[in-house]
Amino acid sequence: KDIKIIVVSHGQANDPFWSVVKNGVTAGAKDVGVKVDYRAPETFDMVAMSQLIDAAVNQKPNGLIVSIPDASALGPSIKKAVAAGIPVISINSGSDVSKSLGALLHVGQDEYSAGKAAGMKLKEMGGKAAICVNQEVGNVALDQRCKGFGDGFEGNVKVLPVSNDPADVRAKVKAALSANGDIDTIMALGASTAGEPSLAAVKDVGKLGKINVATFDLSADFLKAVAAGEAAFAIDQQQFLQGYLPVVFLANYAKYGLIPGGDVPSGPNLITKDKAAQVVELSAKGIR
Amino acid sequence: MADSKAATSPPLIEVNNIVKHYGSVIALSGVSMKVSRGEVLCLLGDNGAGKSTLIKALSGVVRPTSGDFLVDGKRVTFNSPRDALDAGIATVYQDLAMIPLMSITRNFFMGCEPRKGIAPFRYIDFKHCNAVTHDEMRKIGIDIRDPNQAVGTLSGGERQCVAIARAVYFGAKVLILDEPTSALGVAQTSMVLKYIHQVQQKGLGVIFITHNVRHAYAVGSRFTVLNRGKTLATCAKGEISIDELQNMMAGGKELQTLSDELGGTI
Amino acid sequence: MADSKAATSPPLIEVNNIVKHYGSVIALSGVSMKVSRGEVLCLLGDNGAGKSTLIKALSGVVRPTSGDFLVDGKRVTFNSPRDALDAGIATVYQDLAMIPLMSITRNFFMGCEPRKGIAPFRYIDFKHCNAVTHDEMRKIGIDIRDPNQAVGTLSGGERQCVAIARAVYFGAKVLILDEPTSALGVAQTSMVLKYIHQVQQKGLGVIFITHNVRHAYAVGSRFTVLNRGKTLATCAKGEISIDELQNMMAGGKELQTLSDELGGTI
Amino acid sequence: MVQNEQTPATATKSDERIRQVGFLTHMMRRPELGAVAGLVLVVVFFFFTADPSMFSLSGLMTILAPASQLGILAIAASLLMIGGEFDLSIGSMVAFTGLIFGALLTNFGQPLWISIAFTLLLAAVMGAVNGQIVIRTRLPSFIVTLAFLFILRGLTLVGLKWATGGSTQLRGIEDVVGDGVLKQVFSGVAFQPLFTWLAEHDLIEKFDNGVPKVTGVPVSVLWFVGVTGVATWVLLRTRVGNWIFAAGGDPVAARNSGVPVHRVKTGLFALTACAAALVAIITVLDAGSTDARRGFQKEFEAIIAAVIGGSLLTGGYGSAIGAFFGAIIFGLVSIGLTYTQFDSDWFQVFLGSMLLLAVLFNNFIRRKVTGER
Amino acid sequence: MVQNEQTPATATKSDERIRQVGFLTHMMRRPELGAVAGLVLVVVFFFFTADPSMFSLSGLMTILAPASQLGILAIAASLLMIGGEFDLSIGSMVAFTGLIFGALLTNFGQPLWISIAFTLLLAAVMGAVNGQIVIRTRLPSFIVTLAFLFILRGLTLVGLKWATGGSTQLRGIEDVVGDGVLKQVFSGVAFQPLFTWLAEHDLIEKFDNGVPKVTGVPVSVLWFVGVTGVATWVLLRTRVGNWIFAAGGDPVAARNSGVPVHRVKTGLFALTACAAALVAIITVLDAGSTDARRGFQKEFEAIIAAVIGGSLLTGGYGSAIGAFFGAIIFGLVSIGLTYTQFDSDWFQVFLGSMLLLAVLFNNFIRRKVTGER
Ligand SMILES: Nc1ncnc2c1ncn2[C@@H]1O[C@H](COP(=O)(O)OP(=O)(O)OP(=O)(O)O)[C@@H](O)[C@H]1O
Ligand SMILES: Nc1ncnc2c1ncn2[C@@H]1O[C@H](COP(=O)(O)OP(=O)(O)OP(=O)(O)O)[C@@H](O)[C@H]1O
Ligand SMILES: [Mg+2]
Ligand SMILES: [Mg+2]
Repeated sequence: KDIKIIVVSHGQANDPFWSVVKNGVTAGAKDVGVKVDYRAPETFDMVAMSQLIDAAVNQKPNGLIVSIPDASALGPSIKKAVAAGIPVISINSGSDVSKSLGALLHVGQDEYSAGKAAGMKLKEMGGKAAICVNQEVGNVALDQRCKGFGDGFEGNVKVLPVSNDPADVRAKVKAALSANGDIDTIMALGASTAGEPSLAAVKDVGKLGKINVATFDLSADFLKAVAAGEAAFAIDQQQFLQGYLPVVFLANYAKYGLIPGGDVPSGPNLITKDKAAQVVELSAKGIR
Repeated sequence: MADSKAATSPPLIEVNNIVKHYGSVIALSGVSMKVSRGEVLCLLGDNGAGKSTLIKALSGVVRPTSGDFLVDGKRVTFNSPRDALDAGIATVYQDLAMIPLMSITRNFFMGCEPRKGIAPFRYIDFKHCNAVTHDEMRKIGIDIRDPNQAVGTLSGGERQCVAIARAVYFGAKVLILDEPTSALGVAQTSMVLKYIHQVQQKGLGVIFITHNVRHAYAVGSRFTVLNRGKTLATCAKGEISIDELQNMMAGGKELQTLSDELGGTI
Repeated sequence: MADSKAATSPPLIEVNNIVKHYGSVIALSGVSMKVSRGEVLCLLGDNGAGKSTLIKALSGVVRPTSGDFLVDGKRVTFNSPRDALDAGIATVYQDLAMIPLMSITRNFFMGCEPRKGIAPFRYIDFKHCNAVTHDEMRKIGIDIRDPNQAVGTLSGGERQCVAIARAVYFGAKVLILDEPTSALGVAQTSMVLKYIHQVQQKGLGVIFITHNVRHAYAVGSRFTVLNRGKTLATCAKGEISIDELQNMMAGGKELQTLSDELGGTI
Repeated sequence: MVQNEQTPATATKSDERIRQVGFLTHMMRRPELGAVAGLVLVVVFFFFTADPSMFSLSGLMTILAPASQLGILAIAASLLMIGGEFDLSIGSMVAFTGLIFGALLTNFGQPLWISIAFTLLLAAVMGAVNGQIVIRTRLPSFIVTLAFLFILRGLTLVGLKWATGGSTQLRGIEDVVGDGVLKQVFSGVAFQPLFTWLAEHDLIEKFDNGVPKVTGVPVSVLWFVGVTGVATWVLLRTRVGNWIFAAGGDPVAARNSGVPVHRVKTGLFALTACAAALVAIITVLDAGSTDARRGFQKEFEAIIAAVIGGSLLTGGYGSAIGAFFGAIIFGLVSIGLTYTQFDSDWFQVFLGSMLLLAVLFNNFIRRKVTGER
Repeated sequence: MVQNEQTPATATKSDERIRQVGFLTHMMRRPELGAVAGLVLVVVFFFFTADPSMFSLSGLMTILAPASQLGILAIAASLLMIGGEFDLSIGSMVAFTGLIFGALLTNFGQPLWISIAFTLLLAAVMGAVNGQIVIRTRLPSFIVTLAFLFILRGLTLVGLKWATGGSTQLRGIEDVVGDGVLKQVFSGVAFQPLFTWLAEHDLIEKFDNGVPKVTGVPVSVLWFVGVTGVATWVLLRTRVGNWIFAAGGDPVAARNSGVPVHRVKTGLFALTACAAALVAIITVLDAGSTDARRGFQKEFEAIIAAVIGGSLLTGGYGSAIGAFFGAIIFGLVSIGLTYTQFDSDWFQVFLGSMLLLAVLFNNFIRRKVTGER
């Protein structure tokens, strides 16, 4: 009998971060020979996401993988899945509530602590005033990255709301840099959407190397900049594993009842100058 | 009622020196006129003379730039057509004020829907409304196929008849008709003129705009001629011949030549 | 040109048994008519008789459900009004086909803009266009203030004149006029009738729709009366008196009573 | 064409100028029933491609829940569209009223009924303000409500940070609300005993642990049906309904005929805002939380549903039942795809194609049946 | 009112029914110049609240770069709006054509000129298909192009994954393009020598290392100005322009007068798609990469800019210069706020309020000047 696993996350298929998760899911499914479905709401919408979980439960899969950015909204649906006897693994966000909702384990690392780690690193590099370039204000996951960054950085942090348009991001970062000459650190919340245009803006104002630019997630061009010493680092949750591992776990659970005994932290992994070169190719393929 | 035409009572509607500017366009530059009970005032004049603008001011559609407006001798200001309707002035506009996508019945009763039932659950009795619409239209000489047909699918004349029938049905004191017969067939035209006659007999005041001197002469009791936004003349039926009136309507332009050419039949 | 009315040449336009259904509504149920060179055909009939529908079929606006349509003796099918225009048929529609937001000049030349300059840089010479518009409007008796005024701000009659002047200016073989005089003042009406006469003299065919029997009788050479979507009768000017024609136009309804009441002046 | 109320027998009979028309044609001419054709197409499509569990009772409920929330908005949006205006701030209004409602409950500790009443009232006032700006300035409602889309979304963010002390997610609403009757009117499921009884007698599916798969009908579905019914009645049978059609069909003509166009439009804006508030209350109570992205792009989806349902963007034409089916089609397509085997990368391609196909089919059938060309 | 071409002197002189009107009033009546009032307001606002560096040369270039990309879309959108239709797939079209362009360059190794030509051609064809669907089915363009919004966005994702082997970002475009003349037409900055010269003579600001702060005018700005000029000329002086106004003002009347309404609309759809492709080419060459979220919600912004610029959503009225200023206002507001001290949480509130204020002010001034009520 076919084993079927359903993934419901809060990240859209065209989100660079989540597309890597999805690639992990697909790779996992292929490796262990199970069927998977990846689902996400059209926008960051917790009500829609809980409805997707309900729809998934209704299909009685052999395993359910969910991210939990809002325990209040998603809790009842997840509990329903558990009550229906479906094994659940949580990924990415929700490590704190995972157990209490009845999930078997959690794979990943929450956005807040990743942000905090990055903040501490940048503080260590001498940063005092920073902007946090947020391409989707109101998306709780990104807001938490920013918040964690602020708490770790402990300096003057301003959030810069931008859109997905590189020209717009570049212009706004440039504007922020010329309006405030004190800024010495830029934390971008996505490598290709926010990180690369931020770097271009820094180049435009002639402060390449003087301003530490770091980003969440990876993109090949940003990594090249890291390798060239133009950017500080990229912080990686190794989200490929957040997709790959749970599928493998649930497949083995369905086949043999085997499951690891505890949560699996997938990151964070700071990619600095020394490591960047190796990762470029993998990143271009959507694995890192 | 027909004898309420007493000389002592103030005119139903009186306007003095009404001026209306649209941006830089001066549509009316000081027009005066009045209508009394049981009287048909024909408002005549060339194209663009300002007739429609004047009656739009009377029916609350536009606010005059300046000028006095008296109803029953009392000065009033209409802020919306609703005010005019409430004061008993019903108007057939030149552009008809119909909603093409809505049914004949809905257009007929638009703004004055009769209702049934108790307070929060009052509804329109469409069976009744359809019957009324059908009857009123038949009276004016149009046998509509289906009162639920959209007005947009009616012929020009049929549409005109709906507007007239509506105004007559709801008219209370004064009935204003802006070129009501222009799109009408022969039979419907006679019907409308007969209507005007009836309405006048009932003691209402009627303002009738037309370009057809015969129609005007047939039903009018007084004639006011506008020209380029000004009152050119006002005279009673006895004081003027049909040919003089026609010449005045044309703003004194030379008509003789053509009229002769075509056999004097216009 | 005026002598090209030779009996041997086929009629300019001939339609046989045209039928048009709108959904469940039967607007035309088999109408036939023809127009020859130098002839004014008056299309008469009650409201809703199907006159506008018929001329819409002639000018390519609607496709008839069935029936034959011959131009110059050759069978044609118009897929759009453009085809009719190209075949030399210019039409004044009852709803005028004007764009209210556009200027008079732009409306006047809409669809037939004259151009200057070389291929990719051809442009409209608005100075020339404005002058033409102003002149043509003056010819019809309207002195427009400014050819750049939006048509939406013109009075009903002024708008009608723009449509007529345009059709006359661009008309080549056949001129179709759907109630062109309905909104016009006395002077403008005579002007239009004179126009029709001139156009006829030039050897064009004219189809003229009106509800005014005097206008019809003044310029018409033949009359076709429609009733409820069917041809009621066709006759030449000599064969019928003006009163008979009027009765026929009303679809044989009883007019005598009212006409008498109002002094026989309608 | 807009309305097809019964006709007094005398009127339609025996006019040789009308062709006979069958009952089916007559029904299909109603704008709302055209949408049914689209619905049928979509159902047939999923019948062949989706997991059978989609058409089980519980599957239908998973589709109806989101469809009903969207539907409440869509019906309000479609009334407003019939009245000739647009409201692009619906989605932001859901987020903003959700915040107000949540903050009243948690930060201000107000009882549920006060919170609900105040939220609805505030929404009505804000909707009316929207409407008044549109009317007084005579700016297109598109641009005015678009400004409010940004303003309200921004205020929600600011307000959330203030209410939560820095987060963009307000939680813990469940704890303060408790479990009164009023809550059950706005959240959870209805007819629970019935479904338990049905499950006990094995008439409906249940989970292995004996709990029925469907514990009841989500109350939002009941609201949805109720709103549809009331809106339909108002549109087709009341004076206000006539005014709405008139105001949207031609505001100048309507005003000239004595219709209080401005009051009608203001009322419709207020109504739309209230519908947004209602959806906010339902979702906040259901989810127990609210965040800055609630209702994102819902204005879009509501307008889509209204248009699928046959409402004209230019005003003056449409129906509430059409919006009802439009919302169901939209819900069916967007949830239905998760029951199929298609890769989620293709999701948007399918969503778009299905929408287009549904509308095309609806249109095609209507024209075929009515003989319109 | 739409057009105020010069009038033969004979026509306007000496009609007692026209009041004298000043030159200013005459100018302000043009729809596009109304938008200038909004622009002035916005500039004054930032003049007092923003960092002075905003109004330096480099500050202005920073604003103009995104404004010009938006502006190219806005002008096309505004032509389409004048022609009576909508295109909601503009943003997705930017992403989709960006993918095609990128894939042609990298995956298929085509030279730049072939890639550009093919991309524009494909866009034109797709736009025309859009238009044909709208025309043939007589569905509202809103719903048809909305379907394409989803479809194209989805296809972009699928295509990107195929082209890159799993990633959502296609890169490495810079490496394959090289640095020919053609590239300089579509990316980078123009007038570089001039600016270097100006900097050498200390006429413009430069960095400590002597490089001018602004190395040139972004070519997108030149394209923007060029497109505005051509569009204005076409609208006001050519036959096609007259047809566009007519098609949008009243398609039935236009068709009856012999205007090929369908061809005009199809052409406008193709043009809009080409504008999207042009923006895609410019941004892809500038950024050296493309991703699945390019152009997200650009259709919205383009329509906003067109409406700020005075185009009517109902068609038949508007101008290209209006859209030009509309795009600049939008760019100014959205970038300008980062120069101010306001808390960024308030960003959307300000964006919304400024938009509303700009449009209100524009409207107010126009009515004041023209005496319209
Ligand atoms: N909204 C407006 N804006 C500018 N000018 C206007 C407006 N409405 C009317 N006018 C002008 O005012 C003048 C008077 O118009 P009005 O419609 O009152 O004429 P009328 O006497 O009714 O003519 P007709 O017999 O042709 O209907 C016309 O020259 C017209 O161009
Ligand atoms: N689009 C349509 N849909 C349905 N019915 C229509 C449509 N157009 C016209 N009709 C009907 O067809 C009949 C003929 O209309 P038509 O406009 O040809 O009349 P007409 O002779 O021009 O009348 P009038 O003299 O009043 O202009 C009318 O009864 C009208 O209701
Ligand atoms: Mg008039
Ligand atoms: Mg007609």
